[in-house]
Parts: sequence; structure tokens; C-alpha cells
Amino acid sequence: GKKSAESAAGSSKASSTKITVQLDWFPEPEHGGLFQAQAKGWFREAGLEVTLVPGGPNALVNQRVGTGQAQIGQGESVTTLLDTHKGLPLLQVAAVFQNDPSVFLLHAENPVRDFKDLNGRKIMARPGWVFLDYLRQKYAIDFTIIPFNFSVSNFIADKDFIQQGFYIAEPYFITQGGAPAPRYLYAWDAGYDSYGVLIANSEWAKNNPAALRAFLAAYVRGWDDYLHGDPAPAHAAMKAANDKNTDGFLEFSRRMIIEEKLVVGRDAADSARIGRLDPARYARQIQIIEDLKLAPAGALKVEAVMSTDYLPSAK
Amino acid sequence: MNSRALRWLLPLVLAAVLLAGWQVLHHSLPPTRRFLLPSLPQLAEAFRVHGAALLVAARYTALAALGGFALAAVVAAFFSLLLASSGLVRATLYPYLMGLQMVPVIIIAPILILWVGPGAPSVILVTFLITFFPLVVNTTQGLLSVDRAHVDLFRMGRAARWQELLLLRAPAALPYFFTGLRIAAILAPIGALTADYLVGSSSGGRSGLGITALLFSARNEIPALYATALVGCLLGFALVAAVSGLSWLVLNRWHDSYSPSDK
Amino acid sequence: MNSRALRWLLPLVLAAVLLAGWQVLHHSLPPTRRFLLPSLPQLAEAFRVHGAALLVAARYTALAALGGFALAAVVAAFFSLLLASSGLVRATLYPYLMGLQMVPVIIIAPILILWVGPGAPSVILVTFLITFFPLVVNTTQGLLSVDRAHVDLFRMGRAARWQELLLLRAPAALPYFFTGLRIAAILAPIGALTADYLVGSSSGGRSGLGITALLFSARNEIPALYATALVGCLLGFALVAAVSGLSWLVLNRWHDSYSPSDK
Amino acid sequence: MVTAATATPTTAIRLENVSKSFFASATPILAPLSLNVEAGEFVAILGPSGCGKSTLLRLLSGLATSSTGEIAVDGHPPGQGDDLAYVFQDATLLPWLNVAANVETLLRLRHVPADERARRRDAALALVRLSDRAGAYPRQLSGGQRMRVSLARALATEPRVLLLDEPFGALDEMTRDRLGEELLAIRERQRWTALFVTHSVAEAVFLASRVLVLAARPGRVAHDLRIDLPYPRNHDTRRDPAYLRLVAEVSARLRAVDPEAAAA
Amino acid sequence: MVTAATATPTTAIRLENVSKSFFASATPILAPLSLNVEAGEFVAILGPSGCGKSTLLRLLSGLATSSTGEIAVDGHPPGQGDDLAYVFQDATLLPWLNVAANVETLLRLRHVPADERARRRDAALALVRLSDRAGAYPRQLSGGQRMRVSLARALATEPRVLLLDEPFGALDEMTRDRLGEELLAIRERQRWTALFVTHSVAEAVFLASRVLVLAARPGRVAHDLRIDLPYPRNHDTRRDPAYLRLVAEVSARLRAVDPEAAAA
Ligand SMILES: Nc1ncnc2c1ncn2[C@@H]1O[C@H](COP(=O)(O)OP(=O)(O)OP(=O)(O)O)[C@@H](O)[C@H]1O
Ligand SMILES: Nc1ncnc2c1ncn2[C@@H]1O[C@H](COP(=O)(O)OP(=O)(O)OP(=O)(O)O)[C@@H](O)[C@H]1O
Ligand SMILES: [Mg+2]
Ligand SMILES: [Mg+2]
Repeated sequence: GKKSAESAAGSSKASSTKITVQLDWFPEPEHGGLFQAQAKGWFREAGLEVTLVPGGPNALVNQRVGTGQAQIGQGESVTTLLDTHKGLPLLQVAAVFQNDPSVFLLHAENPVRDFKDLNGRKIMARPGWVFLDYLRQKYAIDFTIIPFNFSVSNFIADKDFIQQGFYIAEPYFITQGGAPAPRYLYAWDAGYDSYGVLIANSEWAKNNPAALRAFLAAYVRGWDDYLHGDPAPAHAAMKAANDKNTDGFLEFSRRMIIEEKLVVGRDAADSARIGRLDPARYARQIQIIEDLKLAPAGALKVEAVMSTDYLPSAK
Repeated sequence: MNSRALRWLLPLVLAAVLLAGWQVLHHSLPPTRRFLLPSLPQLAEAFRVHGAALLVAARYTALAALGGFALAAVVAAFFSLLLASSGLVRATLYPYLMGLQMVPVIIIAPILILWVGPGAPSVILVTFLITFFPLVVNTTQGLLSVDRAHVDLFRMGRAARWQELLLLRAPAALPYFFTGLRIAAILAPIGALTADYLVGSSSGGRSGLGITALLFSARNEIPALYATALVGCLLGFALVAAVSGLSWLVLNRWHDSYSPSDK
Repeated sequence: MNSRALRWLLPLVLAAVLLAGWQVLHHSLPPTRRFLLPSLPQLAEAFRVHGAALLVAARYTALAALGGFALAAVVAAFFSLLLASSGLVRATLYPYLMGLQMVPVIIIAPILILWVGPGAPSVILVTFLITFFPLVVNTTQGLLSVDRAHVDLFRMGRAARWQELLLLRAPAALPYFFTGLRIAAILAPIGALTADYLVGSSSGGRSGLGITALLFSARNEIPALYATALVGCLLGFALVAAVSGLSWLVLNRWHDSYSPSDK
Repeated sequence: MVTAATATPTTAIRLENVSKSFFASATPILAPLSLNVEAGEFVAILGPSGCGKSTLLRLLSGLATSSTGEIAVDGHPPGQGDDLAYVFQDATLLPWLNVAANVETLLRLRHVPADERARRRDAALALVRLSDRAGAYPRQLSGGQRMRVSLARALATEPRVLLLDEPFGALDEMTRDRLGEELLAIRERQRWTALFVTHSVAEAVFLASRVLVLAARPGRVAHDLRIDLPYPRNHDTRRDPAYLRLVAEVSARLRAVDPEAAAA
Repeated sequence: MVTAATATPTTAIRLENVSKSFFASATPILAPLSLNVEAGEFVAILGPSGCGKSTLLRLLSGLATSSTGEIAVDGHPPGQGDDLAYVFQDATLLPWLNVAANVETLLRLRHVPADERARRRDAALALVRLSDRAGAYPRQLSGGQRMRVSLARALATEPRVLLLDEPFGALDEMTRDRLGEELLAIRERQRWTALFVTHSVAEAVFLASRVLVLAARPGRVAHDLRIDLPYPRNHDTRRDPAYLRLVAEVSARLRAVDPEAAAA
């Protein structure tokens, strides 16, 4: 690990530090901070040469960061905890979303009103999503899982369909497809409050603290500007990287991120501190993993899996 | 004697060499990447831990594979006979059958889920789609490749079309059919696994190998993922062995591929 | 004359009937589901809007398909000769080649991405893996199915092993090889599309048909999704046509599958 | 057992100006050729290798179509009549069937009931002396045995017109002579019309009521000779001076035809 | 052109107690059989269909292995010597090669240089009178033409031991006689030792320096006859009373052997 992390960092000492960021999906507003910072040149200003690598269904963010093929990646916190437990050298260094926007989408008239009602239902979701295990355990229910295929067609065509979705994206395509806006069941309402996070290779982070700090500072500035300023530079870059992005979609998704306070957090007190991570929430997430017997008690330590050291300090 | 002993020994030696090579490769990888190629003890451990679950999943996938395979064999035999029955039918139908094979499963997955429903029926259907075409191509080619002199015999005997097809072309095409069957046998379990991955369903903690693989993959349980792939391979080998046995039974008495090299 | 006209007419008539049926089906669906089976004008519109993008993606996927196909043809020819060269080699190697085919692409996709990296090399490799085996099975079967009397001729002529293999078995296996090639030609574009879906890369905003399909699917652009699948099919047909032409060139003068039914 | 066909001889095979070329441009394989064969005739065909004998039989059986001219076999266009059997120059046994099943093949095509099929198969196998090899597969037979199975297969159909392309070519003289005599005996019972290609003048004269000597390039009938030896013929016929004279005469005619073939 | 081999005759083919059974239990196809053929001899083999003639040639060529006994061909175990050619009972032409390429096949296996190969191919094709069909594919040939190509293929190799299994079976008498004479002429030049299976007694006596008459069940040498007619033999030989007497004698011997075969 050391060797590859060093070579990744060392190869660029000459001029500016090269950083590869592995995205979890094709470029979309969920990557708004990154693209805005990139488009405005703030990474370059900080002496960083940043490459944003589009993801997809097989983005393998944690594996690519863990093996040093990328230095930083965007992902989800509980899954990342599991991968850290499996031995990947990962460190969660900043929040993207204070709440992971993965929710269940339902039609308005669907009789399911609560998680308990999911018992015996069919749900399209990623079978590996820890939240599913969490629901089964917490409510003592079971349901049938259909593998997630990244499409909303079944949802539009079938009034009884329930599926996992990023609620800052799918609802747009659902309404565009002629169906009424869906209802959501939020994971955090069940007590499952995972983050959308930035993950760094921990060895690289240890060896390049300055670069990481500079990166996160530009990143936070990027989000702030994307949310409160003119998103046009980021959107132009997103369209260049993915020509299927339409203005309507980009605008919708950004609006959802703003309205749902995903980046700033629903906790008004801290809303200026974009990217903040709360160790107490990590302790709860580790507890969830231990309760589900996905890792033995004590195997995961909060200090080892996340760090707020690299974030810009609170004003 | 000697050569017969070799025939058993050499594959075993190669297996040992490959396993040793695997183990060496594992240890020669940088530690951060070692997880990509689990060591043999890790694999064994994965089998120990997940063996029971894999067995359940394998049974489910094996049934789907067999279902799709059997369906493909029957339907392919039928369509091949139809295609071989006349050039006109061939020109008319072949492109659509090809088209059927060329529909990407990943694209029709939502439609299958909606119209056929997730789970076994869709998995069997996808397995069928994947295994069907090699069978049709091979069998049709076999039906067309029949010895000209034998066709003349049947024409002289004023055989009806169907007689020529069933009594001459069908048996003559058997070696081709079995070749197709062997390909289909290899494709069926992996096709069923893939189908399960795309249009399967899991409930009560029971699922096929595809969803199991998806789960292991999401949890980064690489040794278990390899174990899952291995179980898929074993299913494939079992099916191939069955087909080869059947092929020998049917063909050995007359086909040149089974004639002893010296008598 | 009449039958020749039919040969052109019937496929066209069937095509017209199927298209009309499609259109009728579209309109007979409940409005909420109609989008799953876009009407022909919607399809045409999708081609108009996304045609340019599809062309770029198709070129990318076509290159990957051709690369994987060519690689498979060459490697399969080599391995088939190796396998046919002795029963010992066959017993030793065949299981591993089968194993190669039976490794589920969806399982090795992550491993490929981590080792080879996402993008063209991985896509070509996966296409190779998908198309390779039908070629090996067919060609090997062809090499083994050679007429016993011809083997005797070569043995009598004290042919070296390689002479028997290259001068007798190889040409005799051509009909089988071309059958395999035809299957591979059908599998290659759809394999490349699937591979692109699994291990492709969209860096630089350029991607193949697989990622294009994925994006259209995620965005519920169903007509565009169908258009993408159709483009994949067209690639397949083009490749099959090329293989069939080549097969005719090589075989028509001597092989019974091309002998006219009456002269 | 005497049928109407023998009582009032009718035309079994008629060719009028029949020619055959494989390519429109090339010299024809068969020149325009006219021929009438009465029902019940036994016609032997002699001629140099490659002169078109097999082609002629293929035209009559409907397996090849003539380039010009008209053909009628047993009152039908070629390939349309129901009662023709053709023993090919090669045995063309189906490798996946054993000897017994091969002999039954043509009967099966005609939906002959199983017991009748078994009866005829056994009779035909006994005739070619291969009853004890009924269970063998073609690849376990000698060349001559294979040809005999092929002959048995044709005879079992009890046809009205029988085309034979060197059926005895791969057989020793004893077997040949014996089978020739058997063939004549069967003919007494089954009363088919036969066209029999052979390279043995003695055999032609012994069997046939008429001998055609073909010349090559293009194939044509050079001589059409009546063999006026009385049937039944048997061992004694072979020593009959009239027979020997005819053999010598046909040989001479054939020899006279040959120089043209030698140019081929 | 006279080589040492003719000056001091040596043993070209030697069989000692050779037998062959296809299944351990069954009656053997060939009974224990011992035989010596001197270099330069021309041995004709006669015998009823299925008596084991082809099997004998297959044993000598190494294509089949004997169940018991010892075989040496040209001083080597069967299948090990370099200078043997075998004309099979069937033509076994490669369908994907034209006539010319088929004739060259065996030369190619022996790495004969291209120009020498072309020379020998043309000579061999001229011999069997198929020069004008050099570009044709096997399926465009008549049965007899195919056998002639097969013969040309073997002769082009200029072997030391030549095994021929009814090479003239599918040919008319003229072609047969002519090819027989050509064969003897070539033998003068190439001086091989020949084993020649035929069903024609006249042909056997005309060609051979020695005639073996095989009996069936099990295959064995019933008669071993020396043919003391002087070489070169030609048209006149066929009218030589000594020749005619020998033909009659061999015929009688063969006929005497037959009843046993008839039981088969
Ligand atoms: N593979 C086999 N299994 C069993 N019996 C066989 C096999 N091959 C040949 N025979 C038998 O061996 C005997 C001798 O066969 P062989 O081909 O040598 O005869 P032959 O003398 O050449 O006859 P012909 O003149 O008809 O060619 C025959 O009775 C044949 O049926
Ligand atoms: N498909 C073909 N294309 C071109 N020429 C052909 C074709 N088939 C046969 N021929 C030629 O037609 C001529 C007659 O062939 P056919 O088989 O009728 O001869 P045959 O009299 O039966 O000779 P044999 O006694 O050798 O069997 C031959 O010269 C042959 O080469
Ligand atoms: Mg012929
Ligand atoms: Mg023989």
C-alpha cells in the first residue's frame, strides 16, 4: 500500500500534486462541489492537478482508492466502513451529503406508508445495501429484492413498484416519463443516517496532508459557490463529460440538493460548515454494523475510519 | 498403459502447478492489492463460512440453468429443422433469430421484470436466450452439411421433405448438434448466474448465485466472490460432462470423431 | 425466377408484418405502459435526435467488437490446433479453457477494472472472453471430425503431426470453424456492448453503446434505448454478413453445404 | 406372376434429344441422345471412364436435370415415378445405421409396414450373403460388402425400373457371377426394367437383353446391340458359343470406340 | 537405371504368423499367415469379397496393427519405412483440393521441391489421362476419374513398395488394360515391389510375377502361384497360350476356394 500510495503522490512532486478523484456515478449535480471547484480553477490555484474520473455501475470507488488508483473518491459512509473493515486503507475525510440521498421511491397511492409495511413486498434495490439488512433486523420484516438496474421504467409502468433511488435524480425522470411525483421513505427516518462522503486513501492522506487540506478547502468552496452562486461553470463541465445531462435535469437535481439541505444539513446551526463529519454519528454507524454482525465489536474505531483534521477549520 | 497414466497425471500436475502459481501470485502482489486474488486458505475459509448458502444458491441457479438449457435444446432443435427445411424459410427467419440473440439482456431486463416478473421465469428465459443461438447455428449448419450423396439417395427414394429432414439430416447433424449442446452446456450455468444478477429475485435470504455474487461484491467479500464463481464453474463442468457422455453414447458407434486412431 | 423473387419478397413481407404488429402492440398497450414499446415514429425521432451520438458510440463499440472478435478468432484457431494435436493436451487443457469461459463476466468485471482499468482494453478482453469459446469448441470438434479415410491417407504418407494438423485437419475443419465464427460474429457486438456496460469508461465524455444504453435507461429514454439496441444489432448483422461472405468464398467450391440442390 | 407389362410390352424409358452440360459454355457431357427402352428389357451400358454413364442414370432418376430434351421413365417425368431404384456407383450407406437398418431405409420412406419390411430385408440380405453381418455398422464392412448392402437396399424395394451403376465393380468374379445369376432370377419374379452400367463385357452380355456401347466427348450411343440369348441364362450360358461370339463382338465394338476415349 | 535391388533380390515384405482379429473373442479375420515377398516382385492378390485383402494391406501399411506375429516392410516395421505408397479401395481425394493439388498431396508431405512436384504431378496426370481435368474438384469427377487421380497420387511418390487395392475396379476394360501396361512400364523404371489386389484373374496374371489366392474365414493364403511369363508383357502377352493357360488355372483355383467363401 505504502509503495503505490507514494508513487501516486511522488510522481508529481515536480510541479503540482496530481490527484485523481473517482466519482461514484456519471457526472451529475451530486458532484457539484467538485465540478464547480474544477471549473473555476480553484484546485489549480491550490497547486493541485485534479482529474475527475466518471463512475458508473462498476465505479468501484473504494477499491480504486484503496489500491491507490485514485487518491480520493466519493461514496457512502457505511459501505466504506465495511470496506475499511475488509482491510482497504480508507479514510473518510469530508461529507458530501449530510444524509445519503438513497431512499425508497413509492407511488403516492401505494398503501405502504411506513417501513413496517414493506414486509412481504418486492423492492428493487442493490442487494448489498446494508440498509436492507438494517430494516430486516430492526422491524423484523422481510421483503423480496430485485437487483437494481438503474432504470425507472418499472416504477413508471407499475403502480405497486417500490425501488431504491437517489431522490435528487430519479424523481426527475419519473415525472418526465409521465408519472406523478413519487413519495419517499427516507433511510434516516429509520435511524440509518449514513453520509455521502469523500474518501481518501489513508496512506496517501498521511503522506500528503497539505495537499489533502488544500483539496478539501477548494472543494468546500466549490460546493458553497455551486449552491449559492452561479452553477453554470459546473453544469457546463458536467454536460461536457456526459452529453445526456440536460439543463432541466441539472437544475432539478441542484434544486433538490438545496431544498433538501443535503449539503448544508438540516441542522441549521452548522449549515456554514460544508463537509463536516460528526464522530458521534460514526459511532452509531459502527454500532449498526456490529449489531448486524458485519464486523465484530471493537474492530472498527471511529478515529481510524474518519478524520476531520483535513477539513478547513470552523470559522 | 503409460500414456493412459499420463492422461490422468498431466491434468493433475497442471492443476497443482496452477494452484501453486496462484498462491505465489497472491503473495507476490503488493499487500493493498492482495485482496483481489485471495489465497487458497482464504478460499477454503470462504467455502467453510458460506458453503451452505452457496449450496442453496447453486441449487436454485442449477435448476434455472437446466430449465433454460432444456428449453433451448428443444426450441433450437425445432427451429433448426424449420430453418433447414427450405432456403426460403431460412432467408425469412434467420435474421430474426439472430436479432433475438443480439438483443442485449441488460437492455431488456426492465421489460422482462415487468412482463414476466422477476425471479425464476425471467432467469430461465434469459438463460434460454443466451444458450439458444449457438445451438441453432450449429444444428442448422449440421442439417445443411449433410453428405450430398445421401441426399441423392433420399431424393431417389422419393423421400418427403420431412423424411429427408428427420431420417437423414437430423441424424447426420447430430455431431454438430452435440457441439452446440456442449457450448450451450457451458453457457447455461453462467448465463443463469448472469440472469439472476440482472432479473433474479431474492427473498428470505435465498437467492441464486448471481444475487449472491452481487451481495459478496457489494460487501467486498472477494474470497466468497471467487467461491461463487467457482461453484458456477462446477455446475458448468457437470453439465458439460453430462453432454459429453450423452454425445459418446449416441455417436461412438459410427462417428469418425470417436473412431479409434488405430485398430 | 418465381422462387428467387419470393426469396426477396417474403423476408420483406415478414418485416412489414412485424413492424405493423409492433405498431399495433404499441397502441394496444395501456397508456401508462405504452412507453415501454415506443412507436415507430418515436423510434425514428430518437434516431434523429441521438443519431450522431449513437454513431460515435457505435464506432467505439464496433472497434472493440472487432478487436475482441479478431483476437478470439486467432487465439481460438491456435488453441484448437493445440487441443486437436493430442488427446493428452486435450485432457489437460480443455477443462481450463472451459473454466475460462465459465468465469462469469459480471464477477471478473471488478477485477478487470482494477487490473486492466476501465475502458477499451477491458472491453476488448471481455468481448474476447465471450466470443472465444464457441470458436474453440466448434473448431476443435471440426479438427476431430475429419474423415477417417483421409487420416489414413496422411498416416500412410507418413505425415508429421503438424502436417496432418495443418494440411488435413485444418482445411477439413473449416466448415466447423466458420460455424463458430458465425456465432462469434453475433456475440461480438452484443458482447462488446455488455462489456462496455460493465467495464467501459465514460472518461472524456466518449463512451460505447453499453454506457450509452445505461444512461438512456437511467434517464428513461426508452426510444433512444431501443435505438441503441438496434444499432448493436446492425453491427452484429454487418459482422455476420462479412463472415458469411468469407465462408462462401472459402467453402463454396467444395463443401456440400454449398452444393446446389440440383444441377 | 406374369404381369400385364410383359404381355404387352410398353415403353419404360424414353429419351428424346436429351443433352447435358454442366456449364452453358462447355462441350456437353451428353450429346443430344434419343433412346427407347421397352418394359422388361435388361439394358447393359458399356463405355470408357468419364463418358457419361453415371450422368445418364442421374438424369433418368431425376437427380440431375437435362440441359435439353425430354425424358419419361415409367410414364412419368424423371424423379416423379414411384417405383424406381438406383444403385449408386458408391455404396452411400448411412453410417449411423447398421446393415439391417440401411437395407430398410428405402422401404421406410415408402411406409412399408414393419413385418413386410423385415421380410424383404432378410430376403435381400440373404441374397447378398450378408445375413450374419446384419448388426454391423458400415465402417466395419469391407468395400465389397458395402456395395452388396447397397444392392440389397435397392432390390428390397421391388421396383419397376432398376438403375445399377457398376454394382459388382468391387466384387470378385465368383461373387459377381453368382449375384448376376441371382439378379436374373429375381428379375423373373419382379419383372423390372433394368439399366446396368458395367465394365465387364462378359457380364453385360450374360445379363442383358440389349447392350449400349457409349462413346465419350460428348457421351453418345455408339452401338446399340440386341443380345438374343434366351432367358433363363445360367452357368451353361457362359459356355454357349453364341454367348462367346457375342462377347467377342461387343468387345471389338467397345475397343473400336476406345481411341476416342483415350483422347479424353 | 537398374538398381542394386534388382541385382541381388532381397526380402521386401515379410510376414511371420501374422493374424488379425477385431475383437479378442471373435474368429480372426486373418489366420496366422506367413509370407515372403522379394524386392521387385509383383504380387497379385485374389480372393472373395470380405476375405481380408484390404485388411492385409492395412497391416502392411501400418494403418492397422496385427493381433499376433511379425511384419517387416522394406526392412522396417510397418508404418516406419519412408517409401511406401498405398492406393486405397476408395479414392479418398481431399474435397477442398483440385485434381492437381490432390496428386501433389503426398509429395508435399515429403517436402519434394515445387518444380519437381509439378513435374511428377504432370507426368502422373498424363499417365492416367486426366491432364485436362487438373483444375477440377473431386465432386466434378466421375467415379473412374476419381480412382485414376488416386492412382496418380500414389505413383507420383515413386515408392519402393506399392500397395494397390483394386485400383482399376471402377474402370472400363480398355482403360484398365492400358493402365496395366503403363503400370508395368513404370515398374521397369521405378522398380518397386507391388501388392496388387484385384478381382480380375486375367489382370492378375497379366501383371503379376506371383499370384496369391486368398480363402476366407479366416483369411489365409490358399494358393501361391508363380507366373513365369517374361517381362516386358504387352498386347501380345494377352494372346499368348501360356498366359491363357495360366488364367484358366488361376480361375480354377479361385473357383475351388470359393465355396468356403460362399458360406460366409
Ligand atoms: N472395424 C471392423 N470391425 C469388425 N469387422 C471388420 C472391421 N473392418 C473389417 N471387418 C471385417 O473384416 C473382413 C475383411 O475385411 P476386408 O476389408 O479386409 O475385406 P476384403 O478382402 O478387402 O473385401 P472386399 O473385396 O470386399 O474389399 C470383412 O468380413 C469385414 O466385414
Ligand atoms: N459437377 C460436375 N461438373 C463438371 N463436370 C462434371 C461434373 N460431374 C461430372 N462431370 C464430368 O462429366 C463426365 C461424365 O461423368 P460420369 O460420372 O457420368 O462418367 P461415367 O461414365 O460414369 O464414368 P465412370 O465410369 O468413371 O464412372 C466426366 O468427364 C466428369 O468429369
Ligand atoms: Mg460413373
Ligand atoms: Mg477390400
